[in-house]
Amino acid sequence: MRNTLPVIIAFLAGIAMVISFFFNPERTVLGTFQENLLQWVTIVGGFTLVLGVFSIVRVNARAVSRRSDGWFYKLATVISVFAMAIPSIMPTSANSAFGKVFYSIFPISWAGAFGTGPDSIYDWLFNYVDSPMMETMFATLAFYIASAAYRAFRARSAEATLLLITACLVMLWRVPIGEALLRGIDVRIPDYINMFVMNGFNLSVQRGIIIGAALGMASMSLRILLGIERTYMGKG
Amino acid sequence: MKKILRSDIIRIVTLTLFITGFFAISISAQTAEDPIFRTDRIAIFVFLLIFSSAVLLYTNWAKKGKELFVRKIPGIAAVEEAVGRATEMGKPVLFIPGIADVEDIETIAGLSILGRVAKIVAAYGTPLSVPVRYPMVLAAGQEVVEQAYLEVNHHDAYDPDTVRYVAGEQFAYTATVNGWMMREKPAANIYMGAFFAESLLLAETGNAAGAIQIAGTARPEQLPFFIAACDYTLMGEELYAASSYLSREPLLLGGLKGQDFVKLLIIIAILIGIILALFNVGGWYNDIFNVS
Amino acid sequence: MGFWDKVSNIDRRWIYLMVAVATFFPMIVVMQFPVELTPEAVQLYEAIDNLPDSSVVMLTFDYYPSAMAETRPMSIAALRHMFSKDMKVVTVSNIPLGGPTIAEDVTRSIAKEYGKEYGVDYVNLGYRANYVAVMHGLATSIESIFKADFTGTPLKDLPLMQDVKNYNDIEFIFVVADNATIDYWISIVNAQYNIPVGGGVTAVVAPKMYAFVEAKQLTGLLGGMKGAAEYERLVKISGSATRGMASQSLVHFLIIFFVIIGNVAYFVTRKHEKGQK
Amino acid sequence: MAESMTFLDHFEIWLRAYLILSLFSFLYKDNRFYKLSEHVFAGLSAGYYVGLIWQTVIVQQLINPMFDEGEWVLIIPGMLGVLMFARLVPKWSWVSRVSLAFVIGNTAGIYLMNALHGLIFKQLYATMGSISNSNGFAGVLLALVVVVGVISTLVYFYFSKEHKGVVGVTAKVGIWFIMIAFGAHFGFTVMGRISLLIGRAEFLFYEWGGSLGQIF
Repeated sequence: MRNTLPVIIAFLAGIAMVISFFFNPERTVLGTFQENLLQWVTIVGGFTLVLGVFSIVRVNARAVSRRSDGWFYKLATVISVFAMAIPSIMPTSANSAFGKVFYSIFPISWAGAFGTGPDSIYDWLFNYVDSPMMETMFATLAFYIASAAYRAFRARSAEATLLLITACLVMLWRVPIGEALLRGIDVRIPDYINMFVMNGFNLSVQRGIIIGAALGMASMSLRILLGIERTYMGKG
Repeated sequence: MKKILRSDIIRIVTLTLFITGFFAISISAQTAEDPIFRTDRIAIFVFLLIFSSAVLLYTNWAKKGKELFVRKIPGIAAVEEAVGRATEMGKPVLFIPGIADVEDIETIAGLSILGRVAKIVAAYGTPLSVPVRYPMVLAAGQEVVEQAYLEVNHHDAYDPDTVRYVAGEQFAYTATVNGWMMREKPAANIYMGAFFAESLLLAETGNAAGAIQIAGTARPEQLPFFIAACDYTLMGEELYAASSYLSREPLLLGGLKGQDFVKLLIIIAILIGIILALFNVGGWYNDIFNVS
Repeated sequence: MGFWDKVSNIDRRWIYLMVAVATFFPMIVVMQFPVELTPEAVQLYEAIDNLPDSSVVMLTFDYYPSAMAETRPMSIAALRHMFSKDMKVVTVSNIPLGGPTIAEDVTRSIAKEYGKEYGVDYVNLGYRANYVAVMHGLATSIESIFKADFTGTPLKDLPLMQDVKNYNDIEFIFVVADNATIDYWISIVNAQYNIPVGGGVTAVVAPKMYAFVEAKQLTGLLGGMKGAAEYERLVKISGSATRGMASQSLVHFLIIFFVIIGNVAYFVTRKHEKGQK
Repeated sequence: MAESMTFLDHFEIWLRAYLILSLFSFLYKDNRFYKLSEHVFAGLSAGYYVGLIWQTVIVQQLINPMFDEGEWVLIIPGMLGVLMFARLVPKWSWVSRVSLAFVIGNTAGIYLMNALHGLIFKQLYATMGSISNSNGFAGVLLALVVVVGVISTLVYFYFSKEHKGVVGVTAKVGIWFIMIAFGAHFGFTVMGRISLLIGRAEFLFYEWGGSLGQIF
């Protein structure tokens, strides 16, 4: 029961998508069925993400209550979770039952600050705190990439040499001064880079990798559908 | 053994019956101008059947203990060396099973390598830290590590907080792990699984912190960075091969061999297509693969 | 320790500093460079340019604010191109936050310049969870997925959406993305529903896309800020991507310089070590 | 914009500038500003998911259709979702497998067809067509490069044979192709990351700089 039921459900939920692929959605009930199924998955999948929040609050709250090392920072984490989460799940209008009760206590003019719409607390925190940090973490990569190029791009072997020469050529080709420089050496170089490096070597390897990865994805999916792969269930 | 074989045959038969049943019903209701069944997609159907049978058969053979050959992957030995070095230095080992959720095959491969690493670590008594990004990976990771400590009879040394949940967001996760690396200075960092833009952030920080680094991922777009910043890198499907090689887990091995078989078919199919094209008679053959 | 040994083991923070200086320099000393075109960008431009005037196109905002520097200029240039040809634009986002807001800000401000009216000339559908479901669902009925637009107006109150019911009413999908959603626009929407899909993607995603362009699964490609600058040139505007090309050039040269110095140091010190043995 | 900047506008710009600089400061050295930002970041991202899922999934796709449009059948996925929380109770954690299996099974079904049809078949078709569709010397040469590259890459990632003999040579060609492709990828990525840095630098220089200029 504990193992068989999930396997059967996984099989049915997946095979429905496989079958509907081979049928004309307008002529059969499968089209609507597929649509409903996708909506259901979205709903169930939504709940799994919430589990992560429980986990992070639990771990950090424990550290705070024990006053362990750096508990102050952990407290900042917990406060941040709630600062973002609580306003976002408050009702945005007095139409629902909960909304009626809520807005009999608080003024209705607060409604705009709740939920996730524009001008809400949630949106503000996202735009002015969360998103600049995401952008910055991403941008620090520029520094790391420069230092990695400096330290690690050594012509140690034929393979490494190929990698670093191509990288430098492409870097030149992708910026105006660099392109002008290449064009100055020979007018055809930029076109050759686009044609052979990007549309030749790069394209063929990407294609090989796309096919390989698609095979991996397909074989994994098959094994899940057939009930061979059960790692996702925890103890096999 | 027979039981396993039987259950596999049942699987193949159910699958075939299930699908053909639908086809039989629908073909009978077929009209020419607006068909219910997409006959134009039949080639995919055939390919699907071949693929499923190959994966099932190889998995079955692997379970029965048949010797299946997988070539040796360079860089595997490096994992053990790195852990050994960490032991000598008395510093922790950092293991990241990728940042994707547990349904991603790369995460599963990463977790199976984690099992192997945890065993060595447990035997030597080296501290291990495994930050993860999804609650499901947390659950699976904890089980894998605890099992490893049990197997080498060091269960008393197992700390349940070895595998810990960090943050849900990619860069928040990276920021936390990077901070940890600079503070704890691990001796060895092992990255095995699905990685995205954070690959270089992790690998460069690890390098600055002075760790030996070994990475493996199937994401081609991240490989150049691991190659640049790590000491050893398992490229692409080498990750899967390494995990099957290390664990000899029939499940992984069977899948890998099944995939290899289909890959061989694909190579042959391309060669046939090219030869036909050279003689300019390949039109009909190419059309098989042109499925709308 | 010799000079090259020192160079070889330089503190990485000096490298960081040099990168920062090279990035800021062109902002202080203003520079402009002409941008050359690649065939992939021209292909995308022509695909849209050859559509009949006032046809309906879909423009996606599948990117987080973190990738905005590369992708936002593409959205702006694309919108200018579409509005100048009087096309009807339906925008959608498969990114929960950031994407829909950027779509709202960018479309409204550019529409104003071209005198376009919301609901008649363009609509911002916003975001719905599970993009695979969204992509399949739009094939049957947009209204089944998006009951209302981004600001909550029901679709039945928007004149444009009375004529646009599903993919059959859309001529072209211009995907601007910073992540894997473009793979699914290609392998689901283009493959199963036969709508031409064009792509503007971040530089990291771009190399993979060449395989799809050649296979005609993707109609044209813009890669990163350079791609955005190319499109800006094609629609004859000078935007932030064209401006960014100056800093971009300097830092690229700096990195190539690092690679060369690094290698010289590597060979000199290695020779030195061999000599000592 | 310069004229009408309110206190809030200034505050927003300064807050962003502070966060950007605090994270960049890690490049110099780990410090407490970074540490605080790091922890706030972790918390906000977790909270972000709560609001996101609540509004776009629970309210939009579950509660509203159920109560406003009477789609009571949605009670089934709702129940399946709630079962996920069984994971928090060790004794009942197996129950959550049912919901998980539903999600994973369905995703597997989609991915399977997507991989076979949208990726493998389409890419194979294009590869075979490349020879017959090519014209001119350069075109044929390019088509050959593509075919050799695809096959040798596939061979490199073929694990059932040792890299010796014909397989070994092909795999060697494969690794050269792969290295060139990775080089190109590295070049592109450098471009992308620098663009993002330029984006941040422009914010600091123009917006924060503008705000600074107004205040002082």
